[in-house]
Amino acid sequence: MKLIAEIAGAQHEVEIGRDRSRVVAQVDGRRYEVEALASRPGVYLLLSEDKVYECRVERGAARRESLEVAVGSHAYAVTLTDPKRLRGTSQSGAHAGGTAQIIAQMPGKVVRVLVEMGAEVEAGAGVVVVEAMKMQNEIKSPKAGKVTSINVAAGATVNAGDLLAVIE
Amino acid sequence: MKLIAEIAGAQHEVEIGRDRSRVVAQVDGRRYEVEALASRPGVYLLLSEDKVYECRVERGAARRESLEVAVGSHAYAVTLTDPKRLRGTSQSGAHAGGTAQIIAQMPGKVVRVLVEMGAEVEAGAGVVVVEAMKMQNEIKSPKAGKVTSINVAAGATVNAGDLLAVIE
Amino acid sequence: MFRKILIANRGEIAVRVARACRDMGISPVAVFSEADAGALHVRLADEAYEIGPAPSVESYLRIERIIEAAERCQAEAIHPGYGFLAENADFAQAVADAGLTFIGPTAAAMRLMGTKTSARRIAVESGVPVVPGTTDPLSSLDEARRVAAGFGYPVMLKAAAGGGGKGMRLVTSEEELPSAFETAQSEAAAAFGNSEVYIEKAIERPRHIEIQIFADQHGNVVHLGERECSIQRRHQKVIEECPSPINDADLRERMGAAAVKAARAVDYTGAGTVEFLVSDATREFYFLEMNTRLQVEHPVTELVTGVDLVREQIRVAAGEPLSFKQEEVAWRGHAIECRVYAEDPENNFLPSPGRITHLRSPAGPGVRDDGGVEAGAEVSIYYDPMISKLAVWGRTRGEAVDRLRRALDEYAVGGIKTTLPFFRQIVRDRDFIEGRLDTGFISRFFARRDAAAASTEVGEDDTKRRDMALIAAALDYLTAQQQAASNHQPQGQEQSRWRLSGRMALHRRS
Amino acid sequence: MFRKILIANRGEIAVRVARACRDMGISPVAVFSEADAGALHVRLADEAYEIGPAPSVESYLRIERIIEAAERCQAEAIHPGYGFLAENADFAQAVADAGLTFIGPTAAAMRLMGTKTSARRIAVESGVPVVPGTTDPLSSLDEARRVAAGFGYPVMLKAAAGGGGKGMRLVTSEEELPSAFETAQSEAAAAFGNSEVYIEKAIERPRHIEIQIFADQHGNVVHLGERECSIQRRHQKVIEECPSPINDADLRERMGAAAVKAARAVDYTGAGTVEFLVSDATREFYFLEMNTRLQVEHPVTELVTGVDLVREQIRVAAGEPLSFKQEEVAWRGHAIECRVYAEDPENNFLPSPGRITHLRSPAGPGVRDDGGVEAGAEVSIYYDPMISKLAVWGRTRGEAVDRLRRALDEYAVGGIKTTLPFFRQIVRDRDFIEGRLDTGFISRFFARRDAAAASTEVGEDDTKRRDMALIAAALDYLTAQQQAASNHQPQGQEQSRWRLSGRMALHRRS
Repeated sequence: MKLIAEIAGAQHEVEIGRDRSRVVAQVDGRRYEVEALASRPGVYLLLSEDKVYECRVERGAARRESLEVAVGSHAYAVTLTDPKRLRGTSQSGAHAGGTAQIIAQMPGKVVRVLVEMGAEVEAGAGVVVVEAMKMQNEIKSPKAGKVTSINVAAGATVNAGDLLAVIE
Repeated sequence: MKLIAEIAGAQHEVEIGRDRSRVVAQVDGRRYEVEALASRPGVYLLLSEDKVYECRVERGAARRESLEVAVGSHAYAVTLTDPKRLRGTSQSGAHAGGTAQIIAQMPGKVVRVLVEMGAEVEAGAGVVVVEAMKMQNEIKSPKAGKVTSINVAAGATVNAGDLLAVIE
Repeated sequence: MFRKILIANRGEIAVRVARACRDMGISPVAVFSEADAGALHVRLADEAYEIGPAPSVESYLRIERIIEAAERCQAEAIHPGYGFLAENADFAQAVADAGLTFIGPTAAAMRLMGTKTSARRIAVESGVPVVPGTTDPLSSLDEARRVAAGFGYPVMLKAAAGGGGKGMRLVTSEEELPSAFETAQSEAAAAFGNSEVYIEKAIERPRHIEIQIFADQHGNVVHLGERECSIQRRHQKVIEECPSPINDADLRERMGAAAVKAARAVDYTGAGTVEFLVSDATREFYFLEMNTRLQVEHPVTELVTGVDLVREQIRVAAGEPLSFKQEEVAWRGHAIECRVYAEDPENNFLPSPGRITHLRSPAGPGVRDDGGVEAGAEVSIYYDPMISKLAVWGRTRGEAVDRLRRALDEYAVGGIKTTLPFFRQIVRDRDFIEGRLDTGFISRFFARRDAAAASTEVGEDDTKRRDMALIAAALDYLTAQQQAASNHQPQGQEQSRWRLSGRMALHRRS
Repeated sequence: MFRKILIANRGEIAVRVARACRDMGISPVAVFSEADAGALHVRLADEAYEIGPAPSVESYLRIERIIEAAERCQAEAIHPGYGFLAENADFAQAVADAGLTFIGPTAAAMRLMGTKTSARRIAVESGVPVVPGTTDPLSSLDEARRVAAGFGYPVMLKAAAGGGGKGMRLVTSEEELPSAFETAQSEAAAAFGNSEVYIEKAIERPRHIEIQIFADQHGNVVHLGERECSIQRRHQKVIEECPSPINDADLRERMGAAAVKAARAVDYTGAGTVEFLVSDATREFYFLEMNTRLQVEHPVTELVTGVDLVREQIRVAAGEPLSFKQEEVAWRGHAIECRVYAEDPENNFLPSPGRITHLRSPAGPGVRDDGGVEAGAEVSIYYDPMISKLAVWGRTRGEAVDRLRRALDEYAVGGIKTTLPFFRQIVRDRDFIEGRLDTGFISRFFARRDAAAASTEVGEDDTKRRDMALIAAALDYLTAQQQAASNHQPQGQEQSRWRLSGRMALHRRS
């Protein structure tokens, strides 16, 4: 089976075959023979050339194609695409085509909206302040541009993934 | 739903109804309204009149109808019978009808057989010595009687539930 | 001694107090909001009372519901933990009025130390040095501007009713003052229901060092030495240690004496903490405030002095004298605590609520993990995102750091983001290892880290580790695929393992 | 210092040693049998080598496979843990011959102390008191009978190569001697590959107290005080504490000096333990044997002295001097350890192998749990059934007992039987609480318990708790039934919880 994995913006080709606990894989042409044990859901103990890698695979809450893989105390955000079946994520989120969508990353309450419709903002300027878990978090604009949409008002309750504002 | 539960040799009638987390139960006529939460497989958090009971239900390895229920630091061996569906265990094991079946309670190796065919043994007399986990365990006769069958020899490997000998 | 204590809190501190109750043969009673029905602090209690919906104003902050529960179960005393109602004098008074024992100081002592302006006045009166600034809440932005101009920038804006760094703002220039003043007031109002703010001279490169004190009802007041809490993020402590890396017996003695003086001034009883700023250069110290409750970071003092502070709180509340004298307090070795938060350190420490799918707590020599959650638990958006306090002890600070590094590497939490990766970097930071701490540590640490990241090359080990991550991800996908294809077909042992895994994975997706 | 250490062991001690390696920045390497491929000690290592099938003679006892693995991964040293090859002088020699460092004493010292008869001779020669008995293995039953008659019954039969109580038999009369002699020889042969047995006068109501010693390669030999290990079942320690409840500084000094003398007599290096029998009445002590390795119960000494014994072992093996002097060793508070075994206390402590379906390890102040397993792990029939060591510390013995009781109540292990219920009874036993210990404690405890059980009435609380157990069992059944009926139908959140539970249950049944 061949998969495309994206990690930190770079694409990698992963080819994998399994016969019980024996796994043969190629990652960008690097060949690995791995002894793999899955004793618990999502936890894979890999032994490759006697080195131990305990890997925990978690599915992301927001986007389903994105996985979080922890190896020991290191963590990787991985997006998998199966050329045969899955449709890759078309970068639906953040800054597609010069437009920045300001998205709520967790549930909370809007405390203040810091910009007005049509205003010009700098990259890094605060757009909305959301309070959750007793902390006020200022959500900043990833780019300089003009506020073309404000979708929430102070006092509103928002969920993770809600569109708060758009900067173009 | 009505069930018969056996615990430490005594039978109890358990009637139970559930509506989401609300459970109404009668045990031998004692009525309980219980708030039940099953956050993990086999772990039931029961709140009855504000008292907290964290119960863990385990299925026994040897006999499937027998459950081990731990409540806090107390443990109960429970055998459930559903009059409508399950068939109760007919006391297949130990001393049915004056006959004592000496059963291996765990896997191991027979070190010595201490009795001979036809011998008379006292209650509590050693019958077979089985070694497991580096310990030699002498399996004793639960009753006085005559050895009518010896099913293993020294050196044999036995599994849990294997019949080792019969005393009548 | 009490037979039953109601614990008016949740999370790790409720668990901590329940453990002390168990040690003393006292039955612990929990209260819980609708969001906490299956929480660990409920599971470890003998009785549990639901006190309202998830938001804390509707549950953990409802004084009458809590006292009602205590009366219903016939508890003799209430332990408030920290946070929520722990520093609410009205609560302490209401508990006393109901004929129950409040495990903490008197409402009067709490009121005197409860606002920073009043506490500061008491400190000045009893001869404890304070930081230059106002002792009364600011009436307006104009007043703020005027006072700040008096001793010059940087200045610090602080919520009068605050604590834990909430409602604190550093202002480095007059231009920043208007927006900071507004934000500080609004955060103070949101967090404490009191928008009063005051202003102080900001001391540059100060160390935050606090003294644990303890007083009984028989006039005995002792101190248990200091905790250094200079490592703060957004003015909130994240790493605390005992002793301070300064480890100066003379300074400890002088600060301890000052703290005891402040406590005596308000006829304090129970556990309390007097916070100071200490100038790293001159070793001068300034009274900041007094926390009239158990601190989050109390375990480091416990590990080094051997005294169980919660047990001592309960003893003292029951009228017993302190179980030790000042001259019997001895400090042995070094302890460090990390507050593990459900926050994403790679994303500006944004809270990361969600279900904990996997949990491996560290253990072994010198490691104490005070957790408030178990695998399967939901970290809710309604409460403080701290999921555990990891504390370590070592014979020396070096050994403590070694054990902390090991424990952090061993710690695994799945399903949510935590501050563990952030701590793993800190324990490898040269300044941290050498104990060069002040309240500016974190921002300098971030600068160092970013500089280091830019110059680090990717090694062979890193590539291989990353490749293993990709292989694990692919295996997980493959497993789910095969599971979908061969659902319900008879399978052997090894395959059924994979099958279970796949099934759970699908389940999680749904 | 070493860069890489191979750990020639499994279970909790392999985990313990790996943690010490991590603390020191040393890379830990695991070895494992086929049965242990997914074990915790493998997961916590950097590298892992399979060394053979499950039976230990084919894996953990195979010297050449272990040395081969060490050479392959370029480890500089091997830590043997306890058990398996830890007291095998041939192994120590083979490690040295391969140019690697054996973390333990020299093969010569191990040989001298390795058989009890030789150790006893050395003790006698160096003026350490011993129990009357033979110093040579018995050649026949007749000789046994003759020697026993010399000092009278009761006598003790002991395996010359034994340890941990294996191959030990108490014989109270001459009639019992023939069968006991045969069994002792056969157990000795099975356990140690050496059927030699010797005989000693049995001291009545003796306390088993041992001294931890430590020696470096520079001639420094110190002791770290005593551990009382009188609570034994089948001559195997189950509860150990430091200090002994006797807590007599003078006795500690005299026993410590004797232990140091014995260690010096064999040019000992590293960690070692000298075991004594102590007469409760006269406080006379008798040398029993010397264990030339780390003891299972080392954590209680660590908790009270603050010294990390495994770290010290590694330092000393690397040639460093001891990190402390005799006069710097201080004992603070009290520590108690319980060995948690996968055994059924209600069924004559029959081993209880199987899968651990649920695991809640205790935590909080004063609690240290050194575990070798995680939830989901399989407790195999091939190895010692100890799954963890629960150790607690308190300022006083009373506080330690309080914390132990709480930790035991908090500890939950599902899927297998453990000795936890047995310990929960012991910590509530009056004699235990008051520290009235000797090696006959357990049998007297059982007698007291049976007597108490006979006279205990069932209270209302007990009935309700039992009813809740029945309700939980019924709920579990109901859940499984409903799951079977409504498989694969779309369901809401609450139901899907139940569904998952049911599905897992069915899975477990298959």
